[in-house]
Amino acid sequence: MPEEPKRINMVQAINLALREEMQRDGNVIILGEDVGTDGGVFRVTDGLMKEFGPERVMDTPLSESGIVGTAIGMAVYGLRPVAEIQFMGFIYAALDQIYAHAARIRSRSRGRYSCPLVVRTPYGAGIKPPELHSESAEAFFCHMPGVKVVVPSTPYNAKGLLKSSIRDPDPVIFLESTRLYRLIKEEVPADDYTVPLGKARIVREGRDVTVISWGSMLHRSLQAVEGIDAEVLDLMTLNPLDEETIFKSVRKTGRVVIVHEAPKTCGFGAEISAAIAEDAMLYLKAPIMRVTGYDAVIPLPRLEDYYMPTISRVRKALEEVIKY
Amino acid sequence: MPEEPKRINMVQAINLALREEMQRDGNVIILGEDVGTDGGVFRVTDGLMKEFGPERVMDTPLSESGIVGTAIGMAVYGLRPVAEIQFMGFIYAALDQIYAHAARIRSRSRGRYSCPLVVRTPYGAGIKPPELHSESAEAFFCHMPGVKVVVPSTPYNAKGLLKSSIRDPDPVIFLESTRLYRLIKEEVPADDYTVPLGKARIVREGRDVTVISWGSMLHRSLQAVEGIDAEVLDLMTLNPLDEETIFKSVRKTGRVVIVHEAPKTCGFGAEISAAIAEDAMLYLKAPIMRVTGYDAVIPLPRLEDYYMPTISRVRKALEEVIKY
Amino acid sequence: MPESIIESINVKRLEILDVNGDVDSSLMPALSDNEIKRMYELLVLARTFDERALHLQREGRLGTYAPILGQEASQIGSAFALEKTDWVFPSFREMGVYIAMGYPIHMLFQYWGGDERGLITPSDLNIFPICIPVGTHIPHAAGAAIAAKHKGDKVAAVAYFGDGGTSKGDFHEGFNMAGVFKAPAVFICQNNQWAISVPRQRQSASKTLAQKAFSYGFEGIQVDGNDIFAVYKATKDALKKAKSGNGPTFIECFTYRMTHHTTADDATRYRKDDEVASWKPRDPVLRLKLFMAKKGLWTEQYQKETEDKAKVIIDKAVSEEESIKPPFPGDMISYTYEKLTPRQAKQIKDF
Amino acid sequence: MPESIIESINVKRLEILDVNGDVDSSLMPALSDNEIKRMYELLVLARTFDERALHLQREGRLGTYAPILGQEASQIGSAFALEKTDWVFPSFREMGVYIAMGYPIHMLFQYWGGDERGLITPSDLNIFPICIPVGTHIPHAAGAAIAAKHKGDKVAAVAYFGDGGTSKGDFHEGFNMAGVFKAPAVFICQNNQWAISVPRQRQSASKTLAQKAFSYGFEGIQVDGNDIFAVYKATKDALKKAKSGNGPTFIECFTYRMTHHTTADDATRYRKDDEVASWKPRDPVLRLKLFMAKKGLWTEQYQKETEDKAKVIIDKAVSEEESIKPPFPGDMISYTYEKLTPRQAKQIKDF
Ligand SMILES: Cc1ncc(C[n+]2csc(CCOP(=O)(O)OP(=O)(O)O)c2C)c(N)n1
Ligand SMILES: Cc1ncc(C[n+]2csc(CCOP(=O)(O)OP(=O)(O)O)c2C)c(N)n1
Ligand SMILES: [Mg+2]
Ligand SMILES: [Mg+2]
Repeated sequence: MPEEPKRINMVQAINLALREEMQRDGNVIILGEDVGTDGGVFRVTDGLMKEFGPERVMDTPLSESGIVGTAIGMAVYGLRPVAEIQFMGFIYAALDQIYAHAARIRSRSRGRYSCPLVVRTPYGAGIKPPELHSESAEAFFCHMPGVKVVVPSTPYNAKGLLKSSIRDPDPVIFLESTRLYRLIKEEVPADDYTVPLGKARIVREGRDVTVISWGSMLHRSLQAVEGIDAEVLDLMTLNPLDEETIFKSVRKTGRVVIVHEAPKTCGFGAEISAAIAEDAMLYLKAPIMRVTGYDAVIPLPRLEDYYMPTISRVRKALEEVIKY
Repeated sequence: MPEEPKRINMVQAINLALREEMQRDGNVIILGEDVGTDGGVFRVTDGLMKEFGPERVMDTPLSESGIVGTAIGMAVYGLRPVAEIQFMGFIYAALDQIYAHAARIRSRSRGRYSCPLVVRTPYGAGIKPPELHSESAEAFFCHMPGVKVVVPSTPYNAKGLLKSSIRDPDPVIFLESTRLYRLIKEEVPADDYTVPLGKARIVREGRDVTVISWGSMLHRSLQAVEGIDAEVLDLMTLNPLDEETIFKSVRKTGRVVIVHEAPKTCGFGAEISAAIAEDAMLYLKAPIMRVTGYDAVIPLPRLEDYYMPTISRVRKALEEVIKY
Repeated sequence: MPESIIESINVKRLEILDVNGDVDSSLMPALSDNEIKRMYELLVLARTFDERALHLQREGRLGTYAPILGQEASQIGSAFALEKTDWVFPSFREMGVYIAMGYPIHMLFQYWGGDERGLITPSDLNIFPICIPVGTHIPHAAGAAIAAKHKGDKVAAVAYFGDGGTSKGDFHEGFNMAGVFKAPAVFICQNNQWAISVPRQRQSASKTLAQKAFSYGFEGIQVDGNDIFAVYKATKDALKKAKSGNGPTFIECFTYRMTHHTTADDATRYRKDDEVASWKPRDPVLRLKLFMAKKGLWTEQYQKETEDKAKVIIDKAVSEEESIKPPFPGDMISYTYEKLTPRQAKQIKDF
Repeated sequence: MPESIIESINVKRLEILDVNGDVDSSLMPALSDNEIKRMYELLVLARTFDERALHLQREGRLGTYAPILGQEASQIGSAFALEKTDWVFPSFREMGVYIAMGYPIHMLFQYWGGDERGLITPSDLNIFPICIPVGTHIPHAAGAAIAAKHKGDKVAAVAYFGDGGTSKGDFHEGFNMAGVFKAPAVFICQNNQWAISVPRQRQSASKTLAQKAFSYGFEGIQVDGNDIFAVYKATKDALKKAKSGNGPTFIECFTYRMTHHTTADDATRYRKDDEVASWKPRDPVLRLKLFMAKKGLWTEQYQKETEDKAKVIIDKAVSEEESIKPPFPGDMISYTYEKLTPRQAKQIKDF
């Protein structure tokens, strides 16, 4: 008999997904800085060391490349490691391991080996932390063939997507918005459901414009579309991209606004726009607008709010494409 | 009296630029693996250690992150380091230093410090080397505010752009196509000219379609447009992007094909396409097509030729947009 | 000799001032009474700053803050040995170093208040902007040191980092560069026994951190990090060695982080009160006070004056910081490159 | 004790078989005559492979190739101590290891001919695909070793790399992980004195490479890398230690790269013939031959048979390789993920 769903936040939902997967499969192990005794700096892994012991929840040295590199060895050997990078700003040191190795082991060995590895990391702005604690670098990973990129925007989906990521046979970068960690509570079933990778979701149907977003910016987009007949998509998986759902919506609305918090130039918004400009151009009634972070490093707390797309910037873009 | 221009290849042109800049400015120094006694694995730095001594042409340990990190310290201190990463596939280990530091020192210190650093690295396919010796990862750097990205396609421009890069007050990633190193010879003046960063060049004027490319793929594009009234742009600097020249051409032709060898998804072609779809949409008469590497890791030599955009793939795209 | 010893390494530890305030006079560095008083006043000032920063953070006037409680001797002792012309590469927990170098204190509050302008190092100092990613500034120090050598400047580059920092690849690559190029660099690790919740012995299986230097062909030494004279002496010697062309030195200051990792952390989740309590008697300020009292340099009156002076300085810095106009939002864009890119020029119009 | 020694480290070097073919019998590992002959035959086979590969490269039938000449004892000696179930993490210069492990030789030609299918390790072996970026596979070995421990498998993970590899951050981070988690790992460095044009002493200022292990709390040892018995013994001991739960070991095989870095390199640009010549008498194959001759295990006849056998094996491998159908171009796409992405499904239609 499944337990009653509880209203929980994203931290709790991710914790639940980890716990359930660790119960289900003895090969699932967690490693990272402060994930054990401390339960993670955001408490995402709280209680797991107690339940599963230090061999399955491993506090590592301060060593991002080493964490991912070690996890690669574990994954290829036959475990299902879930590595945590404490903040996305520190994942850059592990890009070499991710792109030169995790992404390529299957292809390098023509399928003889695979690398079922999940790298979880908190991303994005909104909690006024120190420098390099607010990065939104998803586009790098989307340009790495061999890597999947997942960004949940709600507790329910966070749980289901993380379970799918852990079971996926290939490396997955799993991005958790620090702003959303405790912002939203919703009912999350305590049973074993998954949310498939590679599928976007239509959060709100509409006819006049398609708004495409993910993670933390999804909620800002939803606020911005109030009073507008907008269709809002939550991509959830950025790579592989669910072009089908996007194109279907574009065929309906003919207008597109993409919202993300990463810098504009070469952000993932560019790929979405280019995909539409290439394969769904015929249906467009207006330019494809991107509302994004500026082409600048995200500033310290005093200016943080100016950096992220604001509701008014999103609305301005919506109005512009609609009146076009 | 300026010397007679000589017909030289890109390796020689880059060597000349380095030599001239080192003669001009005692702060210019070179560091990297095998750049000294050996003169670089492609001989780009040949003879420089002999001329300038081991204090200005430094053979370093095998240490990409260390090379860039050390160069950052030198640059901020007041030197003008030109760091070589032996192949672009090994630059991933230095991305953290490039993005978390080189790119941010000016902004982090609100202009108190700057980081005039050039990172040169051979990129791209075409010489049938071992794995990870054919990467084309320019898009990563274009998504790093604070970094400039330069890709020459001819000896003349290589010399002029490298000189501008060395004199630039900000970090520049300078990509040298291995395929082009010895492919083309042209007259390169032995005097002190520069080619400005941030400006694209129109290699061939035309009315029916705009072909946008850079580095090695420019030459393939030029072969593919034979018999077509195509305008061909060589971006030369990817970031900052010369949108003005692009939009002007698009306004004229209304059709765009972008050619690059990096994987398609989130490649730099996406940004160009998105920029046009946002700001020059009105003038488009056809979808914006991208002819690129596949969404896969570039294979070993046996399949290399299948990976890169072929002339026939470019032609197919040209025909498609023209007949549209 | 088929099985032979081809290299022997001895790792030293230096202590001068003990918990009772007595010194080993054979090792005691030459310091005038005034210098010793200056050291003490800096310790008190740094501690006063630290307390105020925690206070302001609780009031929501600063962001996350990383306190230095317990580590003051490691910071003041080493910085006291530096010249203003030396290049300093701090991590985020070096407020004592900043204060000892004479950095404007209101700018430290400004930085922790979330304003980059707090990092505009005054032109008479060479302090690199604070490095948030652990350990990654070590190669910068190596590079600056090589550059200084190249230019013939008689300065050293000094990097500060924690025990956690020794695990990063950049520690390795930076140390190796410094060793190979005999750079005039001094690497100072404040081994405060913890990297957030990870204890020193799980950070590395090596017996000491100091010994890691020998892997790069230069010397590492452990000092009692709560002993300001030992830290001062080790740093002074290392700087002299660096500036006379004899290459880098690694100094492990064996100390303790007496409170939470930062204001966002709860240390009771992962470490025992006992352990913290056991370090209390080793307090670096107390120890210098005992020494000074025995020498007749310390009185209750002096203590009060010193504290009052510190309070005045900190009060003034706080109000100075409060009077600064908020930053212009466009600044986040304008300092990306020397000049705005065409795109940025459009973007900045939002403000 | 204000200045005290808190750690002492002694770095050992092991030699068993000298240049004259004489052994130190107190250290000589237990090896039957047949095993010794097998070692010799593997040395000859590896050298024959190497020569053929260079030949095929010159003919344009292989791509860039990294020869092993001079390093055969380091490779065969260590691999001879491994079990098939052990996990091996090679760099690009480990053809001797592959051959000693019984890897299908035609697949080695296939790989160097530019075909990924050469890296489909047979299911009875656990050899990771060749790692081209220097040193970055060291954490993989640490991870596999931790996983083996986790699963209770009695296997070790063994990583091979060069002297240049010791400079990479991943060497440091991988060693540190292995040390902290007491992983059943063996790290084998073939210090062949050169990393392309960079000599060993400019790669690191440390006296030995072996000593670097002590920074991570485990033992490092240098062995004469041209002495197959010393390499074998050190590896055997390290494997035993690993599998009995006593953690990792680092073995520096002190050897020499007798020829160019790869077929794309010209070593005469950066090193003296004298130096190369001085290593000639230390040839690892010659040395074993002298030993065997003294023991009556080697005759001219045996040499000829061994060479002929090797030639037959290599000939067969070459023709086997030549008969393989060219790869399907779409393969470069299909092995990116377990399943094609929607985009890839469109892209693969080009073939
Ligand atoms: C590269 C990197 N990884 C993770 C973090 C998050 N983090 C901040 S401080 C810290 C621990 C640092 O420990 P240590 O180096 O001992 O310095 P301490 O905080 O004790 O002064 C961690 C993990 C970071 N800032 N940088
Ligand atoms: C990370 C990385 N940087 C640079 C290279 C280019 N490169 C290939 S081999 C080599 C030298 C390697 O030296 P060493 O580790 O001593 O191994 P050896 O070649 O002597 O076997 C270099 C610089 C590389 N493959 N990987
Ligand atoms: Mg610490
Ligand atoms: Mg070598």
